[in-house]
Amino acid sequence: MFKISESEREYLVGGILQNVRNDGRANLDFRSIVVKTGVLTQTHGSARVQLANTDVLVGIKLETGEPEAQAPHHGRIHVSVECCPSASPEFEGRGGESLNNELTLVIERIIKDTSSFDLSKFSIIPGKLVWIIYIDAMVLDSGGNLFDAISLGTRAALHNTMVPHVDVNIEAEEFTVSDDPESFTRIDVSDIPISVTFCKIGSGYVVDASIEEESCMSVRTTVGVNKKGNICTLQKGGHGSIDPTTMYQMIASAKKIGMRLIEGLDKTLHTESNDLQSKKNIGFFIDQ
Amino acid sequence: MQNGNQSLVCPGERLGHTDTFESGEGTYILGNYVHASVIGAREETAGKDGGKTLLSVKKEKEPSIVPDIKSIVTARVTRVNPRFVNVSILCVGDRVLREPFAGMIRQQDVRATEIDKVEIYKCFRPGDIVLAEVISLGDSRSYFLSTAKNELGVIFAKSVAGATMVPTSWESMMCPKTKTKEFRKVAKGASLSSSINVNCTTVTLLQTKTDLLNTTQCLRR
Amino acid sequence: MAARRVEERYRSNAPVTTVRPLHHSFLPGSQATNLAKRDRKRNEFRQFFMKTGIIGQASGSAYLEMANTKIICGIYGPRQIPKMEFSEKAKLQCDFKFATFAESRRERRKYTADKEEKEFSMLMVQALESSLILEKYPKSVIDCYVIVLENDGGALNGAITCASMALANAGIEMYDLVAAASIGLNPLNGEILLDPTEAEEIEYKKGGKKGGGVVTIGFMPGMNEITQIWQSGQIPQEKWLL
Amino acid sequence: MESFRKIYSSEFHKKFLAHNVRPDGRSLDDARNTKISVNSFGSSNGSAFVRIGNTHGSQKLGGGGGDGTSVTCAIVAEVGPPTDATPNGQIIVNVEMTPICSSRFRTGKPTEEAQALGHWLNELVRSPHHLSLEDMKVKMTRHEAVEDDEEEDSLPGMVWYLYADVYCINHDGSIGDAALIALFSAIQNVRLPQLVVTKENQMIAMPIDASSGRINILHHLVPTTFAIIDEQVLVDPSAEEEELSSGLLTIVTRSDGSLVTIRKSGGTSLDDEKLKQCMKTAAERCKTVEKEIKSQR
Repeated sequence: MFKISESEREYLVGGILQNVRNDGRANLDFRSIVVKTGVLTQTHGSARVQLANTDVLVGIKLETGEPEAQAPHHGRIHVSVECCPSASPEFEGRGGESLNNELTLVIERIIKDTSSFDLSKFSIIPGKLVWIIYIDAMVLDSGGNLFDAISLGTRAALHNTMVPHVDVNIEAEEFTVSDDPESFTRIDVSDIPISVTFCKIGSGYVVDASIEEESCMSVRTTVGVNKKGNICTLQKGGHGSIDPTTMYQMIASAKKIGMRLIEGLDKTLHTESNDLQSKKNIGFFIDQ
Repeated sequence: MQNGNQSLVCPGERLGHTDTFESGEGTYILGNYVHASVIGAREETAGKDGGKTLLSVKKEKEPSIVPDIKSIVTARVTRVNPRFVNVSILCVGDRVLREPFAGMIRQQDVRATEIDKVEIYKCFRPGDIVLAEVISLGDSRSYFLSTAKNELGVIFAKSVAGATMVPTSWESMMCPKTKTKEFRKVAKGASLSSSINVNCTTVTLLQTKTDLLNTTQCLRR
Repeated sequence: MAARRVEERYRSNAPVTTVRPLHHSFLPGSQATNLAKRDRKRNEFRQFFMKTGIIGQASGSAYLEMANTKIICGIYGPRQIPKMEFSEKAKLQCDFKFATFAESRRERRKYTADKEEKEFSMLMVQALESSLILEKYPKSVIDCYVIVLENDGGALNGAITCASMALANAGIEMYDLVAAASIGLNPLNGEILLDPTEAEEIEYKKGGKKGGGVVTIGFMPGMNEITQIWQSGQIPQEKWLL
Repeated sequence: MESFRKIYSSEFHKKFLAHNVRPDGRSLDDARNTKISVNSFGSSNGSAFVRIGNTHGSQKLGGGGGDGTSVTCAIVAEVGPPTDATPNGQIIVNVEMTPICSSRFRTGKPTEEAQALGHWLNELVRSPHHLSLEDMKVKMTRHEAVEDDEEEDSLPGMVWYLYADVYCINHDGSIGDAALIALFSAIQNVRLPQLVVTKENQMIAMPIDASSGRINILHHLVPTTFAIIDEQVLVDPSAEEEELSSGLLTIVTRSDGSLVTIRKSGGTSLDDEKLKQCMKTAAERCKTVEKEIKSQR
């Protein structure tokens, strides 16, 4: 568990009241975000997000399989988030397990919402065969605010995903997945939300908390926001409580910040995918 | 309930201003008000020398309790070794714990005098029932207990022959069957209190029994 | 996979793989009728029934029934922390479990906790912890066990309310009771409805043009503080400014 | 008083037993009341809730422990192909003694007690002498009747597998009695729906109506548990009494008065006279409980 001293804590809390944080940011400022797509060659889509020390890698893998009985016309999604035990001692053992579980379910809830992600487009033979989308996120290093980093990474990786073309012979119920790298379709990610996480520290709250700030927060609120500014998921963490007025304020600021983030992300992704067309290989370890 | 609905309060309920009231058992202070922290009947006790009135909430049923420093506990000895005995705490004061807590009486806490000459085997045996005081919350495993007072120590023990022993001095007990003496750190007045306890209980039991038989008969009719 | 194997090893199993037939609301064409059948006003709770002290073996217990949702909760403790470091205050542990037969619209739940149940356990700890005066019980743990015997919507909020009642019934000192409720946003007409049923929850979470989703809020009425908030599905921000 | 009960529990009980009375006011051959309510859970195909003891404000001394045993059993029907061993399907019983019912249990794998009880129930329920599963064929039809007549035959012959899960809510002794009563009450109320198969091969259960199938119970089984404490035999023991006892004896009798099985644990012996007495008590209890079960149809 990351721990800071009492005086450091007072310094942080005092600063937040004055709207100045220890790294010079205002309470509602994000750290600079580095997003790279197409970093893993063996996946159908991938992205790496860096938020100061936080480093998250998201890979998307596609497989064909049977649909769920309850939804025969829809593709399936599997989300799994794993925090590298080497990144932080708190990721080890049972503590890590519950954090992984929490992160997984937040991302799953964001993605599985039908209005953000249309799974009916992932049906190959209705009732028989669909795409199964595996979203695997790996936290390589933790510098606070994992939720937002992973949600940004997921959106970027899905944007980067290339769904191979499938030839179907309905009569014979046979199909072939095309192995031509040029024959693929992209996934529409415009409605996929991202999350904005607030931490209540003392009586104020901040966005994109660093690991020092997270260690003295009482409540963490993760708010999912989509392009239209709709609130797509809400999750409280931490062991404190929060008064309703602050809650509403958080939701209102989440909408503003989230929409700005999505705009920025989309712009970056757009230029990245244009770049991708020209230079094909971007190695994993090349340049920061 | 018997005090009527008027005085029944729920946790979080605001009971009075701190200017006029003081917080007692089952209450806490938040801001300038005394609030209830348990379900129960509101009780006011007039303060001494015209001080603030003490507000407390009397719980409806046996409250949950954990051993605290200075509380007198009843415990059963589970394991004995030369440096300490392990016990499991069964009661705190006169309240029964639903599940036992682990406690430990160390060699230096057995009696008040000649601490370094204490021989644990001459003080406790597994199975003994001990009256002890909590001296600290102890380590991660057990509470630290002490029997270094006259009225603390073994209150109930069975001899090798299996009979309940009677105290003969503060450091020995005798088996009524075989008349052999065994060493124990005996609590003063143990004989008295436990026999009275048993006698009282028997009387109550017999009374309740007749009551019960009457009721059952009534029910059958 | 490991969980699956444990399930099989310690329990009796059928000799073949079996399937549970789907609920009749999955019959093509019957989906739309799911939502229409609401027989109460939109700000009206279902009839509920509460009772405390039903489990004699536990220190505290409560039973909550909201129409067809039936939840039972037992509190054990404060009891000794098994093999753990010294702590100045009590630790609250919650264990949320659906009975295998609790839901009619999905396959049977497993005997061991799945991801969702683990998450609900964690959400319950977060919702209840700030309401308890944990400093009063050093070195101990308070165990809170919840079984949802039947889920017809509102399992999480019911579990939180039920557990808070059971904690009060156990005589554990607390700052305030926690009451939890859920609301749903109807994707078809954008209406906000109180206390949705399971069928409504499923439909709302599917969403539509006007959003759609379910929000659960845990609240301490005396302190005016939110202890838990949890949303699934999409809700426009304007709807939040009630 | 309560501390006395806790610390010297065997002495405490002996003082009562010497007068042929138990701490809760019952005499030695007095069983607690059994109350059954059925079909409480609409999400299952059949269910029952059984409470032994404390069905009316019973007299309690000292307040410690006992409050009556409660158990719930619900059955979910699933469909699968028949096998040689199970041509008519099967009932699969599992007993869940979760930590909610007693401080003795912790989360994790089921205790041996739960597994043993589950095994015992499975044996009883699968015996062909008590239940008949022969009418339990799955009735299936096609949704939106397909024109092709050959399609009609492609519906495979399936049988029902009934998962009966017994959840122990409060463990206050004689849990086996409560579990078996709950299991039979639940089986008695199982309704098996008609199935419809859609174009995508989804199997859909239709709402329950008059044509829904039932399970044919040939004989109701009623168990009675006895605890042996020293020389005395106590019928329907509470959890506290079970803990003090040197052995437990469960007698299962059938509605026609015949003996089904006897299960005895613990090393102490029991003489003929006492065993006969127990069997008589069990037969008497069988009649009252069976009436209660049948009234819940």
